[in-house]
Amino acid sequence: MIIKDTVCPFCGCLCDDIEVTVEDGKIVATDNACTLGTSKFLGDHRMKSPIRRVGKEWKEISYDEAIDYTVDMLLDADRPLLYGWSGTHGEAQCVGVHMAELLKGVIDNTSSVCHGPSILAIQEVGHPGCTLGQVKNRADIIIYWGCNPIDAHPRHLSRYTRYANGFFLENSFRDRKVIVVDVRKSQTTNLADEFVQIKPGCDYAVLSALRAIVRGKGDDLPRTVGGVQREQLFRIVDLCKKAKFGAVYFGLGLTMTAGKYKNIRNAIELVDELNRHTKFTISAMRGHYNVYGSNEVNTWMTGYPFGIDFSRGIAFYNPGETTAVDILARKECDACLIVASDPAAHFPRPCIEHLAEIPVVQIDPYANATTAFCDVQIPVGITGIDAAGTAYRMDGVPIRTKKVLETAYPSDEEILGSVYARIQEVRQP
Amino acid sequence: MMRVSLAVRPRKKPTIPIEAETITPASFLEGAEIQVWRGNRELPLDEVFAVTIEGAADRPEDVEIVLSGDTSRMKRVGEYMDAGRIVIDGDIGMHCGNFMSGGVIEIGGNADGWLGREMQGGTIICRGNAADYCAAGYRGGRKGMTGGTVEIFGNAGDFAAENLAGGTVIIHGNAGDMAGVELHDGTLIIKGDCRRPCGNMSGGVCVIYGIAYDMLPTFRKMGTEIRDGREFLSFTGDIANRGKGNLIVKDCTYQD
Amino acid sequence: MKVMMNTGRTVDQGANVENKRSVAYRDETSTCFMHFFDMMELGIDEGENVLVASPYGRVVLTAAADDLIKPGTIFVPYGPYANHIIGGETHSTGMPDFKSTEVTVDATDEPRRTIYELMEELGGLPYDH
Amino acid sequence: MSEILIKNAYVIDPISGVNGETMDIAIRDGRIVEDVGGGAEVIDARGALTLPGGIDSHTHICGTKVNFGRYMSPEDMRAGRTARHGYMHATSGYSVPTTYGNSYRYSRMGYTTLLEGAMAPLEARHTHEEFLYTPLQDTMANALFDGNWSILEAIRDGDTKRVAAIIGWFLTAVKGFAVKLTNPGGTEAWGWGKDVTCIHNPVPNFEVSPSEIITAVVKANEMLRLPHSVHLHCNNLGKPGNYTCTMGTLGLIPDLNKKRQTLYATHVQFHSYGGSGWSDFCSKSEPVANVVNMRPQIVIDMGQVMFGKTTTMTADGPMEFNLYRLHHDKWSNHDVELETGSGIIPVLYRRKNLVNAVMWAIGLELGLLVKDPWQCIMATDNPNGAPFVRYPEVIALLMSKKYRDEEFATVHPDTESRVPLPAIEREMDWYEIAVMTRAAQAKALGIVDIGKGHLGVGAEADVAIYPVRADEVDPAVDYRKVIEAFGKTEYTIKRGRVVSRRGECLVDGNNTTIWVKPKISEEYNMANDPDFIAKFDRYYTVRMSNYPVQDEYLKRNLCIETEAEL
Repeated sequence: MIIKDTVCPFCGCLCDDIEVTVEDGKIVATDNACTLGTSKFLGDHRMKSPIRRVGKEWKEISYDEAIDYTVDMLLDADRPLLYGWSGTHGEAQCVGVHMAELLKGVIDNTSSVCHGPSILAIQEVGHPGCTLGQVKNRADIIIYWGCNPIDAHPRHLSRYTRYANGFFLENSFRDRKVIVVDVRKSQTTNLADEFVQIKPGCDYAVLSALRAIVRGKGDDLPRTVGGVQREQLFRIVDLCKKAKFGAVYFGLGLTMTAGKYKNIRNAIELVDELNRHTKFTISAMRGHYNVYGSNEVNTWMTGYPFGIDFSRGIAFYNPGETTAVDILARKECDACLIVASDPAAHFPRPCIEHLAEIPVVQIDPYANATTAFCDVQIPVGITGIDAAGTAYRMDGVPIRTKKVLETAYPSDEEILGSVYARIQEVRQP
Repeated sequence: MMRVSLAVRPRKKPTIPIEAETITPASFLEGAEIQVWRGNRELPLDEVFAVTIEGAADRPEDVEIVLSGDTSRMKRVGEYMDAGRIVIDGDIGMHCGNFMSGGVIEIGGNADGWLGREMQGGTIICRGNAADYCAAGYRGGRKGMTGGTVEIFGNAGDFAAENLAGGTVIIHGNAGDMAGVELHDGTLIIKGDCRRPCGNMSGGVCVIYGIAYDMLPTFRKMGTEIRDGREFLSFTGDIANRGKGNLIVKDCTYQD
Repeated sequence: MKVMMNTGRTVDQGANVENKRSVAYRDETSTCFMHFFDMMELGIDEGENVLVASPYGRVVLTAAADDLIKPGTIFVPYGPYANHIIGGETHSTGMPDFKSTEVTVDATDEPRRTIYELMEELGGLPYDH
Repeated sequence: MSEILIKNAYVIDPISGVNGETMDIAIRDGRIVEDVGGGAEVIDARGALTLPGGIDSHTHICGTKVNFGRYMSPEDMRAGRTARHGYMHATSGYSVPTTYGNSYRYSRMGYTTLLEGAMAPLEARHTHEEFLYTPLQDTMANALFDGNWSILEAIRDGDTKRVAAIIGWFLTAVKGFAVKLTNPGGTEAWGWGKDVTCIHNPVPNFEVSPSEIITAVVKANEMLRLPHSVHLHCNNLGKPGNYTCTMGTLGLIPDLNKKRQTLYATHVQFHSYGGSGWSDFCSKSEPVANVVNMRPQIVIDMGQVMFGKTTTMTADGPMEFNLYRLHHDKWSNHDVELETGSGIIPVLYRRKNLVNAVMWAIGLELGLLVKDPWQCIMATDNPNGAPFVRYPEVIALLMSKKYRDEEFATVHPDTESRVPLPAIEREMDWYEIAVMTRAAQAKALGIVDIGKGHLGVGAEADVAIYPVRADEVDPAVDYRKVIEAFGKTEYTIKRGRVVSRRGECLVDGNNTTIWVKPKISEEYNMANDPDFIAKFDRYYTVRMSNYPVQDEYLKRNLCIETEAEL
């Protein structure tokens, strides 16, 4: 059986044109998907049943026992951390927020180690953005800054930018200019019409310089800024001002380097300035397929996109204090529920050392690095493959992912729903 | 005079933060039971501290609170304080002196992040180091500290005096990255070195007695001036931002 | 040799991210991409191991030459190996220094460990069913 | 079977023709009935003012743009934070509260039905998701068509039937309630950083003008026999001198519908500006109100501004950019491919700012100068003019000249020379307020027939009991009591259940989403139209099969099917 227009649950592009071939209850082939998407659709080696660590052994347990353990762990904690969420659906994320609220815990999603800094910047200066189709149909200049879509969002160039023809661009490859700004050469820089190589840690200075040039103050600048000749910066500003519609896409090269969110703020303010001359937009290259959804859900339910601390009943937000890496590295939580992410693979060492010291439950289809630190792991269906639900694309467009496989695994939403119901029995009789 | 001594009792989970915005001179006048929070549990003050009160007072100006023991995870001490005195023997947790409008906080050791956040008046003295966002603002807000004085005798972390909109911040040691970023008004003085000061500055004054490493390219050099008998470089900016701030540095390097 | 460590996503890291027990994931995330000049200076060849250390820990990676990498820097695909030596400091922004950790790189005869060996070192219990 | 008997209610129910009668109201299974049995739960209203549940016919509470307003404003979220207690979830925010915050605060003010004013069709799923977390009010959404490429092309080709067919397809696909035009043509021009400057100014690349868009869509709307009329946000919002554009627009509209207006012009305050710039900025509420008075086919809402902090958000992207250039605070913009745009900025309306004071006056003037309260609806375009929690003050200002004068004394002194407000004596009575806050909304939205906005037998039992004796209190004098009473009901009853009592919300709630589905002949079914499909596939970034909002997003819903003339 071939299922058309399937939504790929891998990255923030959320491509919805995938053809999936299912035979004998297994996905055997995909069409249109990139390497990343294909590997996810064809994934194997799922955990068979919930497991519990007993001393130096793993023991298989029932779903009920696993849920019991989770409930007790969460109710006992003074400051439970509920982390992950970006790899699951909005419906499950909503249950997570209700749970955090009732438990008086901290809920954070993977944006804190991804585009959390972009959100902090947006909270300072706003965000002139647009949907991806707006760029596809109109943009005659694209700037990729500190990102490498060929590796991280492989179809971004073909669906929306370099190779995508649109309403006002009949021959995209000819009519669009692509500028790539990065500290290193990459596959993406090879496709650029212009590559701006800057020294590591100099993004902020280069962005400030560009802003000054747009404002007509370029003559005050030194000859080189962050390894870039002033003439190249002038040329780029000239290209941008002449464009009819420009789009900046940025990645972790801006969010993770020194200055963090202030880099993004500077980039947004550059785009604000360019809007006085022509049309310009800027957007983050979001990683997980539904990380943006976790920001949306958290926002409408708590007012804040990530890093929300309900310890005092009301929602308190202060990334750097209420975000997962800080809480774990500072040992400020005493239990951790992990949903749809793998902090032991993706967090710095001190965080993992604390995970080893506190009770941990993970809800995830696969054994992963975090499994080693779990007291209990509960396997679930893979959202977007054996469970349907809502995901938000990197540009905020919500798309319903499909269920293409029938399996016996419960969904994240079902497991979390059971845990929440049990917590309600105790905390809200 | 009332003197309140708070000695931290040993804790089973010493790294779980305690939120104690109730520790201000004014709250001890009311005689009401004072509660603090450990994570999501509310506890009476004396479960966390051994409390000794000597003397009496009928206005906050006459109250002095002394904290001793491991207070490094006590958050929000002195929040909204308007008068009186808090003395902390050792280190203090985040958000000490948030929104403070009067009185004095003296910290013997180091202060954690957001010391004196959105402070409006009064004085904070920190003998050790202050972590990130000392005398800074809140997420998404346009104004950080608007009045009062913060004096750090050690070093400050990153984003010191971010969004400074009034008052004076003096750092005797070094400051980290992006000191005075988005500075609008008020004065920031750094006696040591720092990195990338005053990005996007729109007004106010920042004086750096050491070296400003990685100076931003968008500050226009106006000349030199003499301070304490030494020659300083004077800049105005940030010109990326129509800024009219004054940045005065002893010496600087660029990311070229 | 002192260098700056950058980390980031790669196709091979991403394609295997849901299967962390695979050899492909281990091989990709334990690769230390560096410039040929730096490898010469260390006296190592492609495929030989290097010991990378920071104040937070030490980890053995396999060197691979990549002329896109600037001398004086190394690139390690995002994952448990790189994180083994990255600190928890976020400058109070929530975001660690994934792209700028100062490390030392030296030639070594030590073997590269598996992901679960790394996890065991940090107090975890491998699950290999 | 659940039964409630409200005894001794002082009822004003304009649609049923009841004006201040003390009576009992019987409720069974969510509907108003003739009478109930002896076992019914009795609520003694003790003569308190009892009205049909409030209806907001233009508010921004759910969806992409609203949520972005929250997302970018952690400083706004610091206000209004409450912890979870009882059935109430935690809430945060003042001008853009969380969904629960909106729902609880509206409920305590007696509101039971809300219309989200602007939903980008491509992002409709988001609005519906948030509706699920707005549990205490029935919800519906206007779908945006101001820059829809297929519609612009059909208008250019002079094919109004095709315009109607396309609207029909989109409305059904996105489970929308009505047709919204926001700065028609201007949002498409904004795709290039431009705007349209008057209704006869052509839209770049599409060879149509705003006036052509408005007249064609108004006709199409009637062809589809939709319950509501076209819901229009005029061009040139917020610009000095824009009143001529507004009057020109209102002049375009024929009278096409016997049951209701043919055009709903929203937040007209923002469109009634005189002057050639900010220096001679002044009120033009009088000529605009006169046009409305002469044209029964028009209904407007006030778009009242109140002093204080708020967040402005609209699909009108270019307008928000202009506002950003005035305020220099943060600015967000979100253009939606092939459809529309949007922008958000925070603002602070100051009493001592002349422009802000004039804006404040214009809203009230419209309310007072439009003679028929059925033609002028009370709203602040929440949160653009002010957060809806300020409604009680707006009501009191309409009811009390004394209150208006006291407030006027505190605004910028030059305001007096720019506005007619001080000379207006009119003071609204309770009946007129009942019209302007629920009955007129129900009629304008076309939802009287499904039991909204009245308390007649068969109506949905949505009732608000306010703690005030309308027969004893003189609102012109005791306006403080008016503010207090409309701020917090004694009881809010939603579909026959007491959902809030003295400000406490008592149930988890279970709202209904109301949407429309025009029945269209196969000939005009766009799902089979090769050109429509081809363009969809080529230019959207979402597959056509994945575009429609699935049934899963409407847990409880009411579909109004219409017989389109197509």
